[in-house]
Amino acid sequence: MELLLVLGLPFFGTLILALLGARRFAPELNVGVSLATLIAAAFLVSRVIRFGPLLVWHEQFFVDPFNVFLVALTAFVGFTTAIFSRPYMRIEQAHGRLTPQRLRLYHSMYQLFMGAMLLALLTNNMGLLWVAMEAATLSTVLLVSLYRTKASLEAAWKYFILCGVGIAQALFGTILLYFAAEQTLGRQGMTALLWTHLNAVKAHLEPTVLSLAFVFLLVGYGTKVGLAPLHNWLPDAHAEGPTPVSAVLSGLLLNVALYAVIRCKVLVEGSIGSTLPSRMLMTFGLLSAVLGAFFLWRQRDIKRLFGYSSIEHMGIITFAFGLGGPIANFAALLHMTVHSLTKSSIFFTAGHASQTAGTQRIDGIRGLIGTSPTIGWGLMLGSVAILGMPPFGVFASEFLILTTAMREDPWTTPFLLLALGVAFAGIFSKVQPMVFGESDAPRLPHSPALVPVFVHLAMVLVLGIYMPPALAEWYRAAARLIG
Amino acid sequence: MNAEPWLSYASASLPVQALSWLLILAACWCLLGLIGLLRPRSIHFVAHALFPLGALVCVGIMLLAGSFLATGHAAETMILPLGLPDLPFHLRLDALSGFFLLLLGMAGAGISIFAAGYFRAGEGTAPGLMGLQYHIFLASMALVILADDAYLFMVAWETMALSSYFLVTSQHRIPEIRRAGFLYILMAHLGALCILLSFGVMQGGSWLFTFDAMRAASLTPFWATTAFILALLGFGAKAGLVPMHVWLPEAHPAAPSPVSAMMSGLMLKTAVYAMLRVGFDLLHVRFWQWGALVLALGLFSALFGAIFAAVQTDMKRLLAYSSIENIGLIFTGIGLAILFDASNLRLFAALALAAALLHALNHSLFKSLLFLATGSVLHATRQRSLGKLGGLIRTMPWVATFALVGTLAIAGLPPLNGFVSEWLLLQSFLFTPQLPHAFLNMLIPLGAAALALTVALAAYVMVKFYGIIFLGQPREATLAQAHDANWLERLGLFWLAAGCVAIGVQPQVALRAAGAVTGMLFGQAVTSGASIWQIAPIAPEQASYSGLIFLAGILAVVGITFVGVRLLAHGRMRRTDAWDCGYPWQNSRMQDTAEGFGQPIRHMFGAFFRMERELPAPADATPRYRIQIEDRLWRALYLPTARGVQRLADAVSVLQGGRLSIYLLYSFLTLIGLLVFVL
Amino acid sequence: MHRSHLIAELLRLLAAGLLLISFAMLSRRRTQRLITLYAWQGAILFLSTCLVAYDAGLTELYYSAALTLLLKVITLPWILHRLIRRLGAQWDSEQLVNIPVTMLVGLALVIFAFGLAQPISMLATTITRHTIGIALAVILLSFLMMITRRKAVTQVVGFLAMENGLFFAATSATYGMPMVIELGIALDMLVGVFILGIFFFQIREQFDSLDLHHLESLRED
Amino acid sequence: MRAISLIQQFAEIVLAVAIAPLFAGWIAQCRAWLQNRSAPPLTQPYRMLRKLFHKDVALAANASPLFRLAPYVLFGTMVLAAGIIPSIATDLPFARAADAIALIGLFATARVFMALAAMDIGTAFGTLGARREMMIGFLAEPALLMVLFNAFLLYGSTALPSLVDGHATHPSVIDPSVIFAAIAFVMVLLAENARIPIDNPATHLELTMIHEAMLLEYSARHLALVEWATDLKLFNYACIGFALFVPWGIAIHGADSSSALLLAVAALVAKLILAGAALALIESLSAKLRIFRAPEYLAMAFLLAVLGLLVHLLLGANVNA
Repeated sequence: MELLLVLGLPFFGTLILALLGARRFAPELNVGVSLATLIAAAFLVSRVIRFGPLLVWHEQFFVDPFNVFLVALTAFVGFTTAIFSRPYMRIEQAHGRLTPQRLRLYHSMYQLFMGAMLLALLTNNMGLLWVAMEAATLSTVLLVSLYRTKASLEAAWKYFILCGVGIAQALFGTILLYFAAEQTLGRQGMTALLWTHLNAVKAHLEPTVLSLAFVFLLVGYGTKVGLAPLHNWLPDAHAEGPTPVSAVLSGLLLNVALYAVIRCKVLVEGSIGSTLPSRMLMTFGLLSAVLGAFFLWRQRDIKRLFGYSSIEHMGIITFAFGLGGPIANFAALLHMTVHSLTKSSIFFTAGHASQTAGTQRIDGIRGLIGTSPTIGWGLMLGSVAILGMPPFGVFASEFLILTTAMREDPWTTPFLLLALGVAFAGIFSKVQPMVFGESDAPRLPHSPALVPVFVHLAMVLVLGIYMPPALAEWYRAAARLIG
Repeated sequence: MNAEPWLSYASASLPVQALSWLLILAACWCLLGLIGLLRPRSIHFVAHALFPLGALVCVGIMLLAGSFLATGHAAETMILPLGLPDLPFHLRLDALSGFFLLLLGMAGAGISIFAAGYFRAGEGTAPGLMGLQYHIFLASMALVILADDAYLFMVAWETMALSSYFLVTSQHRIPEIRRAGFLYILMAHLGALCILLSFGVMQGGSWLFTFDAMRAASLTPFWATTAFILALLGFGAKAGLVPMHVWLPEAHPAAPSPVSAMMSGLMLKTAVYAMLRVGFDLLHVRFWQWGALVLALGLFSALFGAIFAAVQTDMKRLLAYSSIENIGLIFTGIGLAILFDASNLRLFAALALAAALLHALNHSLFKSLLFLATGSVLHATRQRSLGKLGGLIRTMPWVATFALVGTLAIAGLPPLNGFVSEWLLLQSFLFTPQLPHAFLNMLIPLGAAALALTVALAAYVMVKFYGIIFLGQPREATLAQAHDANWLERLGLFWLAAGCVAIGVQPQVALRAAGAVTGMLFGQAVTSGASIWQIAPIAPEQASYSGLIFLAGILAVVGITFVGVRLLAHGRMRRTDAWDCGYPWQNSRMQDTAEGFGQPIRHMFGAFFRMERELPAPADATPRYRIQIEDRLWRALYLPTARGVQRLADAVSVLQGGRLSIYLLYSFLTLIGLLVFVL
Repeated sequence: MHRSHLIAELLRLLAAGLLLISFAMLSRRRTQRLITLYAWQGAILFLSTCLVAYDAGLTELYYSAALTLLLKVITLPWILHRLIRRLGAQWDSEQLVNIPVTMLVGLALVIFAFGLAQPISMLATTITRHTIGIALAVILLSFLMMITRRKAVTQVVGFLAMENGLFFAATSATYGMPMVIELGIALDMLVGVFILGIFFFQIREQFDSLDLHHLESLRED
Repeated sequence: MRAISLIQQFAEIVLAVAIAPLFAGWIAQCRAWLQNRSAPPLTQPYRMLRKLFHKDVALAANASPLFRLAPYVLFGTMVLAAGIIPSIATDLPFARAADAIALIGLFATARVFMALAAMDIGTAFGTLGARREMMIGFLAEPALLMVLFNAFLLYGSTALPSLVDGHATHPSVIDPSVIFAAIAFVMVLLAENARIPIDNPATHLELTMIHEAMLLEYSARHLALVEWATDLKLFNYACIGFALFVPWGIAIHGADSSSALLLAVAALVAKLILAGAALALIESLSAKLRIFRAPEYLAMAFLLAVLGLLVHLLLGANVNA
């Protein structure tokens, strides 16, 4: 039941907001729908805690430890982002960058995007997963091009083509998967693509087909994860879209795409019985981490900067999943969580910072701590957290990942060190002058909503020094699931 | 280990579970910091109420740690329900951590009292926020020392770095300070990564990151060496060991003086602590090559620091370089200890380590004292450049007196504390000929000579420091209005100065504390032949020293002479102008400047520096002489690295060429490549 | 048995036609001609799907065949034709790589695709198993086309052609995906094309051209 | 603690304070003879001191208490040192207070106080002298330490009394390293005590002087104390030299009776006479170096000491404790 609500509410919100999104109370409505979704998700989670994993509607939908916390996370960040976007978009409107019609489009697409992601997370059917991913892509394409400026159109176009092509590869991969499934499960239509079924018989799936399928799936969904060298759409889309969209792209979409990749990886590895997929993940992860770090070095645009930082972190997470084993998987899941919390909060502050300064260019933003201390401290603490400084949670996961890598694959640690060190220098050298120093920027027309920022950071902080047992239990179970 | 009577009394009056009390006190620090946020702008509330309380907490920690050491309890451990799910926070109080907590409390008390009088309104960060950062800094240092698992250690370690970074950049409107802060935090983070990897090696496959597991783990020589080298890199970067020292002379002057004092006096010591913890406690083997490496690094840092301190013209930079020198001395001691221990000469190892520990304690006292004194001078004159100071002994007699104690102590002169540790270090050098490595036996005496040179150079540096700031004629007219420190500041200075004298005159107590540590690590305490009168590391007939007799003797002779002179001769005296070989028109510009005082050093050790001179032409209407000294290592090591990364970044950025077809090509090729790879 | 053999022959013929059309697309310059070719591709897909459905006696495959006819043969080409007429973007003048080279690369790709499909074809039980290699070839060829073309419209056509290839792979290898997913895919396609339509106009009004080299301003410099 | 040791201690200090100026005077006389000038009487230093003690102090207007304290500290340290160095006997209560390394520290204290006092007035020459004095100091100390290393390798101790005792127990040890060490020690002695070739105690030529430049501002009793302390320093160094290299005649622990003490005093006087003559000879034969040659000179001393060390280690005579 909750599941129905979780999936239904966003689509319902899409319609409502599409119909009467131009009204003044649209933002509040948006927040309301997100809140409802969050509550439903909370009930779902509590139910899972009480009765264990779910498998409903002809097994088409399921909730297991791996996706339950991602659902909760998605609903939560979706809600906070909605809160943040309320004043933010008003300010944008006040600056005359948006018309009410665009705002309507924005709100309904926002809900559609949420719905698509939740669908992708909750479905048990690899085909439906693909459909949901495609839907998420399409909705975000519209969101990225919201401003209709040359830059935003270009970004959206690249995003659309690259991810479209990528998703097409993923479809082919899915077809191959289905093909292999038919070989073993026999022809049974819908159920042949159910992840649970496939997982049950993965040992008997045809290895060659599955390894081919994995290549296509990896390239396909990996494009959306932003793995180098398939990442090119990511910085453009993050920089040119409205900030709330950048926040959810970085914070949620990448996670969902990676979730898809990992689901496939579990099947394939079970079938071909070799660590080939893990090796692929590790290589992609390292490459993305290192390249992302080096890209950071010469950024001039604040949102682009953090877009690249997302590439770097996705690389680290992918690498951790590639390492495998209970600890690395645990760390990867933890890193997913803290990264999406931290990165979204950073984008919140970055958005307001660029609004105060009137530009996204880094050397145009100065002395935030003087003009509006909350934004300044938010940005500083957020960056410190994302750079893996304790006591923030990002450090906890990086601690586990690095120590594991040092024991398992020592040859990778120099690359990781390089990536982390270069990323630190790259980001901090740019954040420090933005936060500190003199400035004479005017104040904002609407008071910014920075509660989400500090809520997120507080959660990250807590995760760094104390992890609720229930959460830890999920992580462990999920880690076991991924193997 | 028999306890000092007064110490045993103190311990009798204190609860046995020292660890929990220490934790409570550390929590009190955090609490004080948070309370400060209630009225962040009120300087009176924060400075005059919270900081003295913080100082009290310091005293409490000092007493607890001292009593723990004196009574020689078994190590206490504790587990907090925090941290990672499988890895709750482990804490442990043993002799080693006890000693460094003693150090922390002792120096911290003085600094906090001074800080209470130091912070003025309208300087950089709001006082409340500063108080928070300050006390978090203290608490994190205490936790670093108490941590008993890698995760808690790293958390405390980086919290320490972070809070100190915010303290350093409290006056962030000045670009140089921002730059210094960035360099500092960057080096700290890189170091932390190395430490992390070192722990990753040491946990040795048992996925427990507790220190107990690491003690149990048996590593192959290769992995043990890897862990040691990584740890040396990481902790050396924090301690300011050459060549990882570049951040230190930038960051320490940039910070407000009490913060400089804490960083130099306390934070560097946490690095020393961690090095000892890893080197002697966690790693189960030690190879003499490690000792040789550490010894070489330490000696080089010591010499390097002394030489660079001698040519500085900014008083806080001078002290920062002198910190590098002292850290070098401490690591020299550690290196010797490893050497001796690796060849099973445990008594000598204990001696060398005791010297290192004692020097760490002493340095934390006199270096904080001097940094605080510069703080008072800074407030009184708004001048940091030695070229604009002078003659302050007349306007600031209190600060001058306390600073004199610090100066003599850091110059390694008896009967003050600096001398004791350096003397012990030299003593332990004397036993190196018993090492079973003929080659080392040839080399190490030269090390002793380098040590002697360093110590003597330190005296030179300190004469320059004190003489140019406090003696002579004021180089600026404004210095006449300089005001002396307020009573809180004086109290802080007095506390530290008293510490210097006490340890100098009665080193036995401190040595017993160090002996507890060496007893834990080597089963050897350096107390043989020591009496209440004198210390004798190995045997009295070999070498002994008694600060008490020194002080008493000198005072007695001085007194007798004074009285005698008055009785036999007379006390008549008249004030006149200085004679100066009868040259009548001399003025304050004719004294040696800081540059002038450094000139012989520049002349002798030119190879160390990168100098830019600007000499006046013969027929120059307004002749001006400028010289700029740079660290060669900066250009040799750091700039090339930065340039290399920049170049790589440029190369990488070609990937993002902006052309869609190329992007498609990338993914196409990736696809094809993977397919080929799979087939 | 004899009948199914005949059908298999026919299918192979159609598959060859599909491949031929993709090559033709690679070589064409005129956008309108491309779209016509795309429509033809759709038609062939429709036929092949019907054949497979008839052979396997699957009713749902008839639906998806109908869907194909509706969408890929009628609707999309019609939309695209109208679009380019409205945008006046008939010509796709120059390409990034000249045509003979593209052809050669395409040839190499076909061989590669067949090699790749070999193990899969061995497993396939369906009568259409040899066609999967062709499907893969079509996908790769349209990918190549997207890389080499300069105009937005042609890239989109390439994109759609890729979808065709996928669809063909689905039918030929596995008698088509489950219906729900077919519908989902079709819906996504439709929405995608509409969005593209909107884009064309916006790009046009912003850059007053559909040439992609205007869209190269976002880069690291 | 035995009464005799107290007596010895007291006698030693008094003796040192008493005859230190005499030693200086003796050297001056020998120099005068060697340069065939008419020599001042042996008692010249005493007269000098008496005169100075009875003059009025003319103190610079801006002199701080440190300036007035310094001469007393200087004198005090030197007297203490005299009490520690076994010049006539080895069983001294004070001797345990410091081994040879601690003695170096004691001299360093004196030097630093002198330098600070010289900087206090803020005259050009004062600071110049202070800087040069400190420079000589940090160059000389390593060499001196190396000499002590040699001694330690020989007798396994850095405590001077033990050295003397050890030498007495097995006097057969004639190690080649000793010669190197002795030469190095003499060079250091010359440098540390402001003698030619590093400095000229007689000069007041502004630009060359080191030691004198520091006392320019002192007068009357302060000056007297400084001069006396300077003489004591020379005396002490001489005694260290005797204890290290020619400890014959010193009343060693256990074998010390009053007769032995008298013998020791006689031996000491004899040694001082010879040493003074030798010093005078060296000074007369060598020319003063430019200040920037000083590093080379002291580096040479250091080198010799290290050579001694290496020779010892190579020959492998390892008489360690």
